[in-house]
Order: sequence, then C-alpha cells, then structure tokens
Amino acid sequence: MSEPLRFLDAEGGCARELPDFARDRETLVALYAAMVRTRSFDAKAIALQRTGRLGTYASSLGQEAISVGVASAMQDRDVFLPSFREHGGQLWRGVSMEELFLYWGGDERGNDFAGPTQDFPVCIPVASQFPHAAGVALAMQQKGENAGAVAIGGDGATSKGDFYEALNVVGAWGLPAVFVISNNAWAISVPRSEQTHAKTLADKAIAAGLPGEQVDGNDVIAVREATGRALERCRAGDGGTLIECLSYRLGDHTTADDASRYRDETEVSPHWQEEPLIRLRNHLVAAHDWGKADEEGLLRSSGEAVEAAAENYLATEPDPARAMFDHLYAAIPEDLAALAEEAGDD
Amino acid sequence: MSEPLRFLDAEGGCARELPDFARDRETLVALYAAMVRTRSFDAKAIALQRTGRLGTYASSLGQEAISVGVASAMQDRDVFLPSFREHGGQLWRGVSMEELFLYWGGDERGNDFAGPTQDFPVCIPVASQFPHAAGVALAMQQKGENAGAVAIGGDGATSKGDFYEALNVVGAWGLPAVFVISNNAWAISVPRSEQTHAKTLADKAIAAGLPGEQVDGNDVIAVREATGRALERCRAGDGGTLIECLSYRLGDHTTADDASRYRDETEVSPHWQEEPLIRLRNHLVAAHDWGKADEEGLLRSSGEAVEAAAENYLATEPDPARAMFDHLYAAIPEDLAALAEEAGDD
Amino acid sequence: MTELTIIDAIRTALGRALHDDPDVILFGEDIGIDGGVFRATDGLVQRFGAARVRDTPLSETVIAGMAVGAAAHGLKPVAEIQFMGFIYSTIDQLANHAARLRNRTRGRLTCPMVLRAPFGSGIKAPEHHSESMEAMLAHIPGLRVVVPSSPTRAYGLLLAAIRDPDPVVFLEPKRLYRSMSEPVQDDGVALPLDRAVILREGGDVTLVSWGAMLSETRAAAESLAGEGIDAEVIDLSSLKPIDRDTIRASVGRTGRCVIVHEAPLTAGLGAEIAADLAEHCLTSLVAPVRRVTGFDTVMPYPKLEDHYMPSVERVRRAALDVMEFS
Amino acid sequence: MTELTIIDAIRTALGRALHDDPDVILFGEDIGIDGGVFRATDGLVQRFGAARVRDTPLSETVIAGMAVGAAAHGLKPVAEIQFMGFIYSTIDQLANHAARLRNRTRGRLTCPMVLRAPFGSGIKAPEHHSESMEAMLAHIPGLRVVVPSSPTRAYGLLLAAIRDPDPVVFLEPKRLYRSMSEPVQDDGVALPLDRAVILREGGDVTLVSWGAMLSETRAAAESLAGEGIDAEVIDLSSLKPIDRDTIRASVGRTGRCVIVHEAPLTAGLGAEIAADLAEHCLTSLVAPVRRVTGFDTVMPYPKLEDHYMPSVERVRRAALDVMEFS
Ligand SMILES: Cc1ncc(C[n+]2csc(CCOP(=O)(O)OP(=O)(O)O)c2C)c(N)n1
Ligand SMILES: Cc1ncc(C[n+]2csc(CCOP(=O)(O)OP(=O)(O)O)c2C)c(N)n1
Ligand SMILES: [Mg+2]
Ligand SMILES: [Mg+2]
Repeated sequence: MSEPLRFLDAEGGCARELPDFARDRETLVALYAAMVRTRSFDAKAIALQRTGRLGTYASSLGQEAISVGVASAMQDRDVFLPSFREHGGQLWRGVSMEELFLYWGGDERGNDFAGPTQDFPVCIPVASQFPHAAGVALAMQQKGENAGAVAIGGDGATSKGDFYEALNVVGAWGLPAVFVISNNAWAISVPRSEQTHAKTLADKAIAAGLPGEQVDGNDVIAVREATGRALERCRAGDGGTLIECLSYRLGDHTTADDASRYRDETEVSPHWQEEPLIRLRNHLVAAHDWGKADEEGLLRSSGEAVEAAAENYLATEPDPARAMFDHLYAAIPEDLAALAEEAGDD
Repeated sequence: MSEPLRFLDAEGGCARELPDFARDRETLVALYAAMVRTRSFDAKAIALQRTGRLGTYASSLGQEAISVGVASAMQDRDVFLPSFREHGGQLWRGVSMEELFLYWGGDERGNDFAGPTQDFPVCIPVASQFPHAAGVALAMQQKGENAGAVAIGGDGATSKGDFYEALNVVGAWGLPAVFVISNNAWAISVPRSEQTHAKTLADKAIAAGLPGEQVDGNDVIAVREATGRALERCRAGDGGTLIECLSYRLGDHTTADDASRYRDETEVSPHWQEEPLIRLRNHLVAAHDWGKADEEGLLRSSGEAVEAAAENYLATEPDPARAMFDHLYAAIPEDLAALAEEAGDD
Repeated sequence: MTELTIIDAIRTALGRALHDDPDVILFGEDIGIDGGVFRATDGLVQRFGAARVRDTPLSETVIAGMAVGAAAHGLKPVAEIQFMGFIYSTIDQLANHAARLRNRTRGRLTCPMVLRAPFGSGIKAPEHHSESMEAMLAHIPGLRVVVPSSPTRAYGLLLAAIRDPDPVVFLEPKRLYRSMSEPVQDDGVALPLDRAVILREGGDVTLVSWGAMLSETRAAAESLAGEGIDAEVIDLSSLKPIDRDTIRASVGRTGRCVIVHEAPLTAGLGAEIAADLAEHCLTSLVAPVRRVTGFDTVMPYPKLEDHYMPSVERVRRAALDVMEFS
Repeated sequence: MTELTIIDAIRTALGRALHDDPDVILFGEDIGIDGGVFRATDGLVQRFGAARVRDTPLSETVIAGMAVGAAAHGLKPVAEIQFMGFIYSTIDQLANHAARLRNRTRGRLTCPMVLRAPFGSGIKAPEHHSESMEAMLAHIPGLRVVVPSSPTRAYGLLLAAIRDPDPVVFLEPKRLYRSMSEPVQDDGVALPLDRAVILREGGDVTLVSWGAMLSETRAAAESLAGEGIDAEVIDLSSLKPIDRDTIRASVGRTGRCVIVHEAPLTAGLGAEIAADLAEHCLTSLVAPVRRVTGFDTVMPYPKLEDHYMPSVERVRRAALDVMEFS
C-alpha cells in the first residue's frame, strides 16, 4: 500500500516536488482565499443557525481543502455533484454565498443558482448522488462532451449500495466520472473503522476495476493534482477514478449533533495540527512572501463578503406558498390546480 | 493473481494433492451421485415444463458441482440460502425432489420442506438473499451457534447494492457468513465481462476487507474444500469469506430464455469438455474402480427417484384458494377475514 | 397500416423516438442483443447501435439513478426494469430525486426520463414477476404514472411519455403484450398523457379500470349488457395525475361505480378514485362504490394466481350488486 | 409512575424488551453510543452492551435485509431507520421478503422484526427529513404498520410490535417526541395492535387521523365544540391492518367524516378510509367525506413547511363544510 499523495506536510513543508500549478503564487493564493472564505461562511452559517435564522447546517471545518481542491481542478463544462459538506467547492464553482444561505435556510431557490447551471444541488440522501454522476457521465460520453462528472461523498457513503452500483457501472462502461470520498473519519457517530473492514476506501475501487487512490485531504495541492489527473483520464476516454481524501471532521456532524457524546476532545485536538489552512499559509509565507497585510486583507474581505451575503439572505422575501405547486411539473396538472388555489390563500 | 483452486482437471487428472475427504471413495461417490441426481432432476423439470406441467424453470446444467460442493461442506446446523439455481445443494441438504417440483410448479408448499427446516427457500430477487445471510450470521454470532450462513448468488448478483452492503457488514462485524458466487459467465444475456470491470469477482471481497478466493467451480472437490475452510473460519470466529466459483451455464437461462439469441454455439461447446460430472467420473474410474455397473445403477436409481417424485408432484391436490390468507399473518386480521370468505367460494 | 400487438407498438414507439431524437437513449437489463425478456427492444441495438441501446449491469438502483443524472444533463433516457417486482430498489431514486429535481431547483434542472416496466399477473410467471404496485408510485408527487391498454394507446402514450419534460413511469400490462393486435400507424403522433378514456359508453354504472384488467372489465360490461345493464367503461390510463373530471362526470350520469384493479385492496389506487367520489360525487351516488381487486394478500405463486385475480364474474357480480342496491 | 415523553416511552419500551427477551437485538445508524439522533436508544448500549445495541454501517438496505435474516433465524431485531425519507431503500426487503416469508414458506419461516422510523414534518428539518409515506407501506400485504400518538400508546404499542410474530413497521411521529408527557408505567403490558382508538367521543362528525396530526385534529375538535359541534376523534393507530369496524361504527353514528393526514393527498391512506366509507357506509353518509392532507406536492423545504402542513384551521373548515352540507 503506497502512501497517500501529499505535497505539503502539516507544517507547510514540501513533502515532494510540487506540480506546476502549485508553483504559481496567484493560484495558491486563490486556493488559500477560497478555503478562508469557506471557513468564514461556515462560521457565519453556524452563528445564524444558533440564533434561529438558518436551518440545520453541516459545517466543513477542517475539510475545506477537499472540495476546494476538487473544484479548482475542474473546468466549467465539468459537472459537480456535491453531498452536503462541499460549500467550498460550490463557492469555487460560482454558487453565491447568498444562494447557499438560502438553501441552508430552507428555501429551494437556493438551488436555483445563477452560477454553474449544470451543477447539481446539495444531495442529502447519502450516496444517492453517485448514480446521478454516472448518469451525467453517460450523457457526457454520449454527447462527446470531453468533460467529467465529479461527485463527492463521505466515508459513510461508501457503505451504501448505490455508491457501489454506480462505481461498478462507471467501470463497466468506462464512464468519465470521478468519485471523491471525503473521508473525515466519522459518519455522525460511527468511526471509519466500524464503517467497513476494507483496508482503505480507495481499495473499494478494485471491486469495480477502477483506479483508486488515497490523497492527503488536508493538502489542497494534492487534492487538486489527483482530481486533475483523474479528469484528464476522463477527457482521454480512459474512464473513471475513485479518490479517497483523508481528512478529519473538526466540528460536530451538523448543528443538530453533539460530538462530545461519542468522541473525546483528546481524539480531536491533534487533528487541529493537520488542518488544511495552516499548512498552505505557512507555505505561502515561506515561499511566496505572504505577509500580515495579505492575511488581514483576505480575512477582512472574506468577512465582508459573508456579512453582505447574510444580510441579503435575511432580507429575502419568502417564496409564496403556491411555489410548492409551480415547479412540481412543467405545467400544473388539472387535478392540482384546485389545491394550488387552496394553498394560495392559506 | 493466483490460479483458481483446482484439484481435478477437466479430464479428471489430479492437478494437486487431494484433500483428505477426497481420498475417500464413499465421499466421492456421494458427491458424484448428488450431481447425477441433480442432472436427472433438471432434465425432468425441463421436460415437465415443456409439456405445460411445471412453471418457468432455471436449469443448473453444468453447474452441479457448485451447489453440491458447497452443501456437502456444510453441517446440519449451518444455514443454506440459495438463489434459484442450486437444486443440487437443496437436495443434498435434504429438500425432497417432490418439494422442489412443487415449488417450481408454482405452489408455496414446496418451500415448506420437511428437510433442513432452518434453510431458506429459493430467492428470486437477485442478490437479496445476501442481506438475509448476514442476518442469519448475526443471529448465529449472537447465540453462539458455532455455525455459518452460506448464501449463493450468480455473477450478475455481484453488481447489486445489496450484495455489496451485505458483504460490507459481514466484514465490519466479523459475521460467520460465506458468500458463494456461482459465476456461470452469463447473467441472462449479459456476459461476465460486461457485468463489471473488476478483474475477478473474488476481488470484490477487498471492498469489504474480507478474504476472497477463486475456485474451479466445475471441480466439486475444490468447491467443497474452499467452502469447508471458509466455514471453519466462521466457526473459529474469524468472520466471512467470498468464494467465486468459475463455471459455465451450458443451458438457457431458464425455460423462458433462448440463449441462441445472444451467444454462439461455438462459444458453448468447448465448455462441455469442462463440465463437472465427466471429470469426477473419470477420476472415480481411474482411482476408485468405478465401473459400468456402478454408473448404470446410479443412473437407474436417479431416474427412478425423479420419476417417482414427479408422479407424486403431479398427483398433489392444489392448495385451497384461501391458503392465500391463512399464512399471511400468524392470525388473520379482522379486515381480511371477510375477503377470505369471498376467496373461499371463488 | 400494420397490425401491431402491444409489444410491437412499444418497440415501434421506441424505434421512432430513437430515430427522431438523438438524445433518446435506452438502457436496462438484457435489452440489447437479447431484445429484452419480452422483446420490447428486439432489433433496436442492431438499428441504433450499442451506445444508444445499452445492457446495464444487474443494478436496478443505478438504472434509475443514472436515468436521473442523464436526464438532468440533457439526454432522454428510457430505462427498463425487467419486472415490476424488482422496481422497489428504484423508489429511492424516483421519490427522492426524479420526482423532485425540478421542484428542488425551481426548474433549473429537470428530469425528462421514462422508466418502463411490465406489470401484472396472468402469465403464470414465478414469484415477484406478477406484481401490480402502481399505487405506491402514484403516491409520489412530481411523478407521472401511465398505463396503456391497447396497441394504439401504447404507441401514442409511450411517445408522449418520452417527450414529456418530467419523469414518467410507464407500466406495461404484460398479460396483454401479445393478446390483441390492431392497425397502428407509426406516424409519430403522441396521445395526451393526462386523460382518462371512455372505452364504452353506458348510463347505468361506471366501471373504472386500467391495464390488463380492462379485459375482464369490458367482458363484464358485455355480459351485463346481456342482462339489460348498460355499463360505461373508463380506462384510467393516467394513474398520476388522475383525470378526475372524466370519472366524476361519468358517475354524475350513472350514479354508480365499480373500480377494478389487480393490486391488493388496501391503499390500492382504487381507493383514491372511490375517495374522490365520496368527496365530490356523494349526491350523485345512488349505490356504494365497490372495488373489485386482487385479494388483500401477497400475490400467490402461479397455482393460485387465477383465484387471486379479479374475474369477469367478480366484476359482474359487483356491478349487479350496485345495480340492485336501494 | 414517571412522566414520560414519547421518546422516553420508546426508550423505556426498548429497554424493557431488551431486558425481558435475550433474543431482542437493536441495530441501526448511530443508535449506540450516540443514542440515536433523537436519543431513542440513549443509554441502552451502556446497559445491554455493544453486541445487542449495534451501530450499523450506513446501509439501509442491509439494515432491513439483515433484520429479515436475523428474525427468520430466531432473533427479534428492532432496527431503526434514521428518518422516513431514507426508508425507500428498505421497501424491496420489506415487500419482497419480510412481508412474504411466512406465506412463502407456509409458516416454516417467520419474520418477527420491527423497523422503527421517525416520520412527519414540523421540526423544520432539512429535505428528506419530514416525509410521511406511510401509505406505501400500508399497501404491502403481510406487513403491519403502526403509529403511536402519545407516550402511553408509544410504550404499549412498541412492546406489542416487538412481541408480534410478524413484521411491523413502527412509525414515530417525531414532532410529538418531546411535545407532551404523561405518567407511563413500565409494567411490560402491551397494547393491542389492530385497534383504532376513540380519543374523543362526539356525535356530529367523525375526525380520523394518526400520529402528529392528531394534535391539529384534537385542537380543531375543541374549537368546533365552541361552535356547538361535537366531533368524535379517532386515532387510527394501526395503519395496516385497519380497524374498519370502529370507523364505520362511528360514521354510522355521525354520518360525517373528515380524514386528516400529513402525507400527500393522492393515494394517501386517507383514500382507503374514505373508500371504505363509500362502500360500507354510503347510506349513513349525509355529507361528502373530506380529506385534509398535506398538499399533493413534494414536501417543501422548511420555509414553506407550515403552509404544506394541514393546519387546525383547515381541519376546522373542512368539518364546518361537512356540517353545513345539505
Ligand atoms: C441514506 C441516508 N441515510 C441516513 C442519512 C442520515 N445521515 C446524514 S449524514 C450521515 C452520515 C454521513 O457520513 P459520511 O458519509 O461519512 O459523511 P459526513 O457527514 O461525515 O460528511 C447520516 C447517517 C442520510 N442523509 N441518508
Ligand atoms: C433484482 C432482480 N433483477 C432482475 C431479475 C431478473 N433476472 C432473473 S435472473 C437474472 C440474471 C441473473 O444472473 P446471475 O446473477 O449471473 O445468475 P444466473 O442466472 O446466471 O445463475 C435476472 C436479470 C431478478 N430476478 N432480480
Ligand atoms: Mg464522514
Ligand atoms: Mg450468471
């Protein structure tokens, strides 16, 4: 078993020679900024939830490198199919913070993003996005789109039959799909070790005859590099890939969860040393002149962007009740029209 | 990748040193007789179906060694969970031919066998027996039964999510279950190569962290040996195993199928050289004095047993219509009682 | 015009759709070289190639889920489930995704897919090959459920289902696949999806059914005619949404209704129709609304199948009952 | 006697069952050390050990299927599905196996399992966490579907479900989990499974509901009382089989019926009750049978949840409608 792909170690030192893109200051700053922005968004979302102004929320604290790294490797024409913990990736792809707040506030309009119009919205039923990704990849293959479908799911998701069935058809049909496992070591209260007896989650690819690879999920460079290569294989017609990103869920499962019920603080704290922002910041400071002013400027602009988005979100008028009916079918069937009237005045 | 486990080659020569049980004439004759009986049963079942006296039937022609080998390795207290092509195993376990005819004739009473009362009946929804096997194994583990649950499914079954989910929980919980894949190279019209891109079906065990092994499924000795070892692991508390048995479906998928639509006779004929009866007969002749009289006696007694069972089956009075209601619940609920009356006189 | 059976009509409509629209794609188990276990796709892989008529691995969940993804990304998948008894594994994808994608994204992503499945009993098939669980699907908001009853309707409704911008489950009464034929023109003209159809006009009692049970229902109507009772026979056709107006209007005229289906009684779709009448036609009703259904039991193995199935006689008796009611 | 909420009562019944019967085993996602996301199993792993209170991998299909196997081999599994929106993947095992094993083997193998799941809306939970698709399950012959409406009933019905020799889906109205408490004695006494319960007697109109919607239904009844209308409130309790006699008898007295449920209208379980009345109580009915249900739409996200849910006012208005009908 080879070591997980890693370029930056926990302190930001180079574990191996960096890929080309990672020598470019602008690229690295963009990646860092995206992770910082995600963390600000997370913090604000939790604050809004705690004050009753947002619904149940799943924080990505500590896992920012995964979805940012994945999304940054994608092209516009690729399709992103997130689970529910990939805010960073959605933001990178162009979904707005306001749209994300709307979604987590319990408003379907948050999924009607102006942004990447072909991307899928958050997917709640665990692993059910993988069959969709296979379907999107099928459409890409069929239409010769030269693109890839990229789905992310958790370690828990790898226990589900739909994950497996989708992986299998991707292998059987050589579909251009990348399945990314965001292994944050926990599925709510169930640790990875109890989820499956498989040595690694990347190994699950063997069951479908696909290449599977483990990556340090706290190293955004490694995530981006592995995803980029997998997408190249998609474009070259070489089929799908499974990527397991190793990370750790630093927070509760969601705002409805209390992780102290099932895991010790002593387990969590060492992982704060491994988290993805520190190492990239250290690297930027050491290799790219990232200074205090840069850092402060970034924090300020992220904070402002989040606050502005939150304000807009909070000022959004609710959808009218009959919106329930308006988007159920392309045209409202006769037998629903009467009910829609009733809802209208409720 | 190691070679599939094999003791007898296609001609009946010894490919490697035989295990102890396979040096015993009586045991080998019993295995041979069970396979011959199964083939007779198959032939009669098809004849009955062709003349409108049996329902759609799935023949096990060419695959007799798998379920006979598996069942012969089991103890009474183990539980057998067949798919729909394991007549040989069911017969070995003590289900009567008459019961099997009843079942395939479309009568639920065929599943109420006097025989191995804890065994499961035929399972039609592909792969759905694997979760049951996990459940049976859980009960065994819980009750300290020192036994194993043995489920068989086809190559097609390995594409299903329930196969995978069951395999995964067997691995995660160390359950005493043996999953046997009867790889007959086809799932109706879909060849093994299009079913999955996995190198071997045994490899699928890796996804669950279980041992997986390929076996020559036309060598009843190999099947029995591998199953026996897997069951020993069950009894030792070492958890589950996946065994892939390589064989070939010599006949149509079922009596409702016409395999000539999708595969050439030229593909099929070489496999007649590999089938499981010839090689064991050759070995018996060469090593255990099996003579013409033995062979003829066996064929005669098998034929007679099948004919007698068929006669009994054909003479069986149909279940009364209200049997539909009588076994739906332990006691018939009030709101069904009225309907049951109606059915009674229909 | 060629005489087509229902299975021919389905195959013809599939061929037409593949020919007319390059985004149409077919997948399912054994639908390629084998042509489907009922031959609904016979010859299509030869005409349209293995990329557009695909044998899937044996995985119903991913068949449905892949259809959702493909539909959202611009294809028009027409997927097959081999028998309705194996459709349960698709319900998660149907209810949680196919039926919701448009609403969830306020129209940004849509799901123009069709899931075909043969359903119903009467061909002495093994266990799980004879189910009629259409009510489960008809309970899912955002889905359409459609059942044809003749070659003409099979052709026109399947084309409509494929062209519809929303997900449609197309349930094929397999007992009728080859039991009747009629001239069907392959003219690419679709039928309206949301309409019930009056197959026989009559003023005494309304008989509502769908799919294969229309045979028994029509036979009962003929037999009743011999007894001077003039039954109206309605083919529900669209199980979701339901054309409530047509049924209410008919019962408004007749005052009597018998609903016939193969599925078990409790929470079967007949209940919805009877409930609708109890709410909207109470004053017209002069007799109880009767349901003649498969018994409220597990679908038995073939030997008892005929007992389970509503017979012409049971339909006739129910109609006589409501006629005699006073 | 201790004051218990519904969630307490469920936990108490589970503890009692684990204590009394060594064959009882609990499994599901996060039911161990976490005590279940609603804490239904809080403390049980500590009391009974990790072998009897097991966290499963994240696999609903195998949770259901494993329960079937374990039940057939002598255990009494009580499995949990975390939210009803994730129950669809279990339907294949419930319909094709759990509900059939006894019938399929003519009683040789049986399936005494319980599948618990919280259901319903009203807690502003994310998508898929608020569904009420009980009608789908109630359509499956051979299954029992049970819904408690109070701590006392939760305790007694869950014990009954666990002791029942056949598979039971036990749906827990999660909006009520902590909204009420009452003294419940942990005496191990089960309630009868197949009985509807009259919660409030009244002679003017029958209101039928189950689970959480009984709150709105009872509130509507109180409000109606203020207007001089005496409503009878029936807790259906057993959704399959249905205690038809109790409902028929009530409507026989009142002549009027309103059925209230959260699930979508079309093919919801309210239809079965209305249909039963249309067949068996037509002559008693003096007004249309009304159904007040969740709209016939996808359950909306939290912001529109309140609009979707039947309100006290909608129930009251429906009752007034049927009272005013003539
Ligand atoms: C099919 C399904 N079952 C259960 C749930 C409830 N649930 C939400 S998240 C979760 C755990 C997911 O774990 P994992 O896949 O590791 O993702 P993570 O939350 O750690 O990102 C569960 C059980 C669900 N959403 N979907
Ligand atoms: C879930 C499910 N889907 C479809 C079918 C229809 N069907 C019956 S057997 C079969 C092929 C099975 O292939 P395999 O698992 O290789 O077993 P074999 O028939 O070759 O023994 C199919 C598709 C089924 N019985 N169950
Ligand atoms: Mg996780
Ligand atoms: Mg096979």
